[in-house]
Amino acid sequence: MAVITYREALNQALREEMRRDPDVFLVGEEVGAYQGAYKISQGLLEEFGEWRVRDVPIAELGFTGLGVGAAMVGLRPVIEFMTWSFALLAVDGIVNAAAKLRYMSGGQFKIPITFRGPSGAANQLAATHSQALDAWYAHIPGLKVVAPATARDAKGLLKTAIRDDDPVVFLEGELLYATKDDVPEDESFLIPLGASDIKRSGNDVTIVAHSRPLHTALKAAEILQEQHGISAEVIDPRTLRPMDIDTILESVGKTNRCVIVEEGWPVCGIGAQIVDDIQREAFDELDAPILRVTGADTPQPYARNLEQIALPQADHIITAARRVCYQE
Amino acid sequence: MAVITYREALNQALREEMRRDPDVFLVGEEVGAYQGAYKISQGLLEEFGEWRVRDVPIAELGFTGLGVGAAMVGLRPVIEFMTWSFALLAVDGIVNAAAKLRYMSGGQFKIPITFRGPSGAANQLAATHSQALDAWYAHIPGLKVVAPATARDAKGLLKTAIRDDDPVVFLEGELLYATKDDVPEDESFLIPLGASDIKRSGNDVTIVAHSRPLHTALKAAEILQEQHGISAEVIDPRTLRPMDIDTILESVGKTNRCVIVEEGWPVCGIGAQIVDDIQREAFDELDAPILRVTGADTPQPYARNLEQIALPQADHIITAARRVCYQE
Amino acid sequence: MATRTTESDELLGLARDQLVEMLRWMILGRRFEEKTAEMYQVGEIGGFCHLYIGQEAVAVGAITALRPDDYVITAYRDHVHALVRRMDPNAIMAELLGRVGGGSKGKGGSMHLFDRSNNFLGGHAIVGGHLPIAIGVGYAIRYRDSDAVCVCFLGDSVANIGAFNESLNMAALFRLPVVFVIENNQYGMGTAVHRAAAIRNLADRACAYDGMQGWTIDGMDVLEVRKAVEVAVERARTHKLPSLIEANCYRFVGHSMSDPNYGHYRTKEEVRRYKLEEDPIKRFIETLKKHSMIGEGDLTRIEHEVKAIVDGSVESAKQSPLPQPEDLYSDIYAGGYADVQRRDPWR
Amino acid sequence: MATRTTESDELLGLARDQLVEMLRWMILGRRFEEKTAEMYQVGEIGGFCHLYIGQEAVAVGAITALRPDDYVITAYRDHVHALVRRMDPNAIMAELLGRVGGGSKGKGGSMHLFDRSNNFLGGHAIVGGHLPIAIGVGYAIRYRDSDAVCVCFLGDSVANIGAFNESLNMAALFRLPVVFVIENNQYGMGTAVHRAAAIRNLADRACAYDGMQGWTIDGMDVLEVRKAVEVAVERARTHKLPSLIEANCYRFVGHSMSDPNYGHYRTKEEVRRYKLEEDPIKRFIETLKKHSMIGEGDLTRIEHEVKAIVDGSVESAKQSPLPQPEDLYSDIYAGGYADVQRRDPWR
Ligand SMILES: Cc1ncc(C[n+]2csc(CCOP(=O)(O)OP(=O)(O)O)c2C)c(N)n1
Ligand SMILES: Cc1ncc(C[n+]2csc(CCOP(=O)(O)OP(=O)(O)O)c2C)c(N)n1
Ligand SMILES: [Mg+2]
Ligand SMILES: [Mg+2]
Repeated sequence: MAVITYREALNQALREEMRRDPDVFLVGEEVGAYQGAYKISQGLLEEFGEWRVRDVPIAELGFTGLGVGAAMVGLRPVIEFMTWSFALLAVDGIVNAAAKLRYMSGGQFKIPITFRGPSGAANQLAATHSQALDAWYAHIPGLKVVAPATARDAKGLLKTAIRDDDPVVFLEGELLYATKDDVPEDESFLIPLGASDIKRSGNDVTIVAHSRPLHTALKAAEILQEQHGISAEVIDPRTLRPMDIDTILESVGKTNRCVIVEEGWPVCGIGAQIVDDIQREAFDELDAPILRVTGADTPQPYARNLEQIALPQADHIITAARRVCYQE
Repeated sequence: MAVITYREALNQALREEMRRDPDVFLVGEEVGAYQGAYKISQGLLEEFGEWRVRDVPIAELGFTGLGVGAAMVGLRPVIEFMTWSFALLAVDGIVNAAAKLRYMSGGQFKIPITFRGPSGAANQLAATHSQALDAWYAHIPGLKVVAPATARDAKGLLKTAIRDDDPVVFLEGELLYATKDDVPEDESFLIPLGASDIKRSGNDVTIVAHSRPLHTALKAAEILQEQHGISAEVIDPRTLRPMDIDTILESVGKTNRCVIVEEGWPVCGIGAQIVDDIQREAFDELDAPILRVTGADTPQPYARNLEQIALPQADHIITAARRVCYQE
Repeated sequence: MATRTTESDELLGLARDQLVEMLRWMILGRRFEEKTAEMYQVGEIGGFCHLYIGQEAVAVGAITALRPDDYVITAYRDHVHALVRRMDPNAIMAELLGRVGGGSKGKGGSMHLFDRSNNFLGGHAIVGGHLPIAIGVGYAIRYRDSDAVCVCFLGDSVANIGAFNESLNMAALFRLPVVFVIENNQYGMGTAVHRAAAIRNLADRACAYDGMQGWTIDGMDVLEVRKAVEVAVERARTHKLPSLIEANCYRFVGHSMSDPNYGHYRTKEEVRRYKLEEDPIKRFIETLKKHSMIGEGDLTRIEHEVKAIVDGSVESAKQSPLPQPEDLYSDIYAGGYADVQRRDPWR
Repeated sequence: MATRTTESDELLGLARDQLVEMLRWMILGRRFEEKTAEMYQVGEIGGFCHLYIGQEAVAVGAITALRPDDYVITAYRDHVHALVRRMDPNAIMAELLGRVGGGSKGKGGSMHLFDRSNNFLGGHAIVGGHLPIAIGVGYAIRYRDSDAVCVCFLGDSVANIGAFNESLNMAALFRLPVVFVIENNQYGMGTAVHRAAAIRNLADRACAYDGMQGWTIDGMDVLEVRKAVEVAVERARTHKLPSLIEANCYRFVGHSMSDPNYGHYRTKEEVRRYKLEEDPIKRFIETLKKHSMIGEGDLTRIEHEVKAIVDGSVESAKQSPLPQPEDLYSDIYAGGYADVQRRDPWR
């Protein structure tokens, strides 16, 4: 174990998988000579050369398809989007090609590709550059969707994603890159897709949160405990598709209350699906409506003060948790 | 009133609005000389000329932006996608430009644009051509989303959408074009956005369905009444964003049970949001979990028999309705 | 045609066998499509179904110039490309009929044919969507230091879409062994080429990419196609340089089975004239006869053989069972899809 | 620079006032950006902030060639375009500081400046995203039979993206009065132009569109830019023909405030040389002096005026209040957004 950043964890995951499997290669804007816009690919060009660490023109649709084509003939591309907002130009390649080719070919072609890059808001990047479209990708059969919140999870999940034979949408937190965590150095360290992680145990309310809001939820949980006597269990689904709903159900079976947090927009968000799953499978367990804390239902504003309130805050979560506990 | 097809209703709406307002114009592949891939624009080129009925190259991103630019300087474009599946190439223009420009400019620019075209599965068009991405667009603040199920609603809502000062995503049912209905000939006939319509009254269970599945739901409701003694109220939200949830809540307040039907995929679908809204606002009214009947969670298969079972069927709805009524 | 520049009086040094083989592919393609139309009309085939009748010289001229380890990728008008690339005709017909014996087990349909064993990479239904995929294949070829090439067929309308620029630029930039073959059949659906593309010859768009060479050829002349593709393939195989070939051709039928043969966008007379004067099969037969490479007997034999294959494919396809309901959920994920029943108990 | 073809010894027949005005815009642009950098460094400005230092000749040469009823649209490196298009400097600075006095009430930020009253259409942060919008503006101009034009600035990297092909093709096809000005500052972020574009001169991509004319000019020479844009504007205004001008220039600073001035992708020496030899402001001053159009007194006066404007903008911006929480939900929909509180009671 070593304490490293989320950024370093991703770099390690890439390096280890590229060393292990000569078919793994990285494609993206500025991933090579520039060492990555966010330095995730630091040092990789030097170690693996330009065919395995490929700088491409700004052509998201084109290099997404480049990856899909290479995957069709047996390689394992990792496609870096400088941010997921730019992947809006490439959704045809992700949704109509990558996600469907196995099915449309009756299983002849597997598409072992990983699409990754920073997602969500960063510091005042405003509307075009700040969006967490987790729910969009989770909506699509044929894709798997992963969104780690810690360095440890980032490493273990990225390695698994790269080895996975299906297209994986890997959503990194732009504001998590510098966060630190204990991460196994062992190269065989993997975290399976589709496994939730209980990040904090508790009895009174279940809080579900992934990516950066997980940390906000953990902070809220502490305050809930200290100031309001509410013991919150915090669960990180980590994989949004397929989602390990069982761990959440089990927790709700114990707490009978649930708050779901996400950075994305509310309407048809990740939380909406979790609500649906819980009420369907644990209707009688619920002692209160499930409440959701989401990103504000608005394009992301630039101004710092507005941006802050547009994102899920610990306060919001505390209010919601107290409400489901009928403290308010 | 005259009985006309959904196709004719859309054609009337376009024609009336183009006559009424010289700033309204239509852009799309084959909308002019060819009279529309689905003949929605029949006769319009002849009446309005090529600047107002513009055939464009196959360049979805480009002509979407063309519409946005024209809207920025005061025109009212209607953009036809040959099908909404092709709009995957244009989501950047819809989501990052159309939906956000008002906000990013602090209200300086309004974007009165209507994006329309057939959505959902038709007859065996298979995976790339059959998808109902209603939930994707409903997810986006800045967009309005409309999905009429009848000729009457199609006309009244398209006219309102064209007059609306915000970008509207208008999802037509490819398999509804030939369906008929009584439609007002009055040119002032409008249906407001954001108003649900109770298509059938009932007391035992609320069924929410939009677009083509509405008709499946109505059929199911009849069978439920006749064969199972269950009186179903069928509500068509018609507008998916903003959604008139009050009408649904009122109904659920009466029936205490709800089934939601949609053609799109289940995960983070329209129904998931409705579930969230109902359980949050009417938690104590519910006597059973809300159940959802959706398109199968798979790329759309080509084979006719598979395609059929992949779409919501009356059987599915009946089973779900009986289950929430504890008949099964 | 306006673009017919050279009369192909030379046979490119091909042996008689090879020439007859090419003719056989063209006739097989023609008859297969005619049968497909029939099957569509009786409702055995559904969905969008785009026939290749009239364009056979392009696929045949190009694909016969390739090695088995080369790759072929195309759009939705793909039946004949698949055939010539040696996909089993029975598997194609079964796919069209939505049967488990289909190449995609009936899940792909007409627009989404694939044959992995013959490096036939589809069958792509989004206009321009397969160009980025083609350069990915070219990338993989170079990644592996192979000397294979990838031939990517595209419709004329694709020259106007975004992916065209992104793909051709990267192909030239990374020196990828990709041959882009525009099948300029004069129309994108109901739109004449020049109502969509602001350029006289589409191949001239190669000018925008250093290293890319473009040329416009008579795509109704199978030997001219073959010759051009051989040159382009050599550029790709040896020099790792991409090419853009525009093969001018014509479809004798409607855009798809649901479109009329002519209408607002082209006259009956125009179609008639092309069929009469430009039919690539007729033209090739004439050339072959002129060089005494075939006689009537050969033609009868070919038609006979081809009919057996085509009829056999229908026969075989009809024997193939329909997919089972549980097939709906297979082939989505590598490890299967365990979770689905939970959210979807109705099916 | 390699592309400096003609020494602009002619002043294009411009009056002294006009020339001094152009210089004034350039200096205002430079000083405004320097102040912006300062404000960023002290944390008053956030987000991505792309400075225009070194490229002033392009915006000034092009925009001063326009009429007030023409339109201007550009990418995220937009402060100086906005300024020259007469957007209020106070409104720009307030926007950068995220204040309600900003052009977008603090909601847009550096990358999303807009000024409707001056036909300044933004400020677009998705690479290539504004090209389709520009042709829509051109379309509207022709729709209304106006003789306005739309000038669309774009970065060098945009020549490789899909929207470029779609937009230029439609501009040529529909004969839209749009002038595309590539600001080729030699790098797209950390990527030298020729590592991304498979073509020597980007303007040569005009060859792919009949009716489009392309030329490459010295974008560090404000008069050469002005001359070229005047020609292109005339083509657009009178003949409804689009143009593609590539203005070779150089940014003296990092790609954005979070990037270093030099690094893996360019040397300190290179930056130094450009600053020393190619500074467009220095070069313009030299030309003006050579023609005795200005003296040191004028320069002092301009610097003085400009400083007042720049300092004033900061002063004014700081007076402007922060947006209120309720502003979060305004300007999303025309009729307001009534429903939101229901799903979002926390804010
Ligand atoms: C992105 C996209 N837009 C629209 C369509 C609908 N469509 C299918 S084929 C076609 C015409 C294509 O013409 P062309 O490229 O010339 O090929 P051809 O059909 O003539 O072989 C259109 C508009 C599509 N499949 N994909
Ligand atoms: C579609 C898209 N991809 C990536 C980015 C991130 N990005 C912003 S600016 C930039 C470089 C653009 O370079 P260029 O077009 O030359 O303009 P310059 O910054 O030099 O003015 C990149 C990669 C983006 N904004 N949009
Ligand atoms: Mg064509
Ligand atoms: Mg640049």
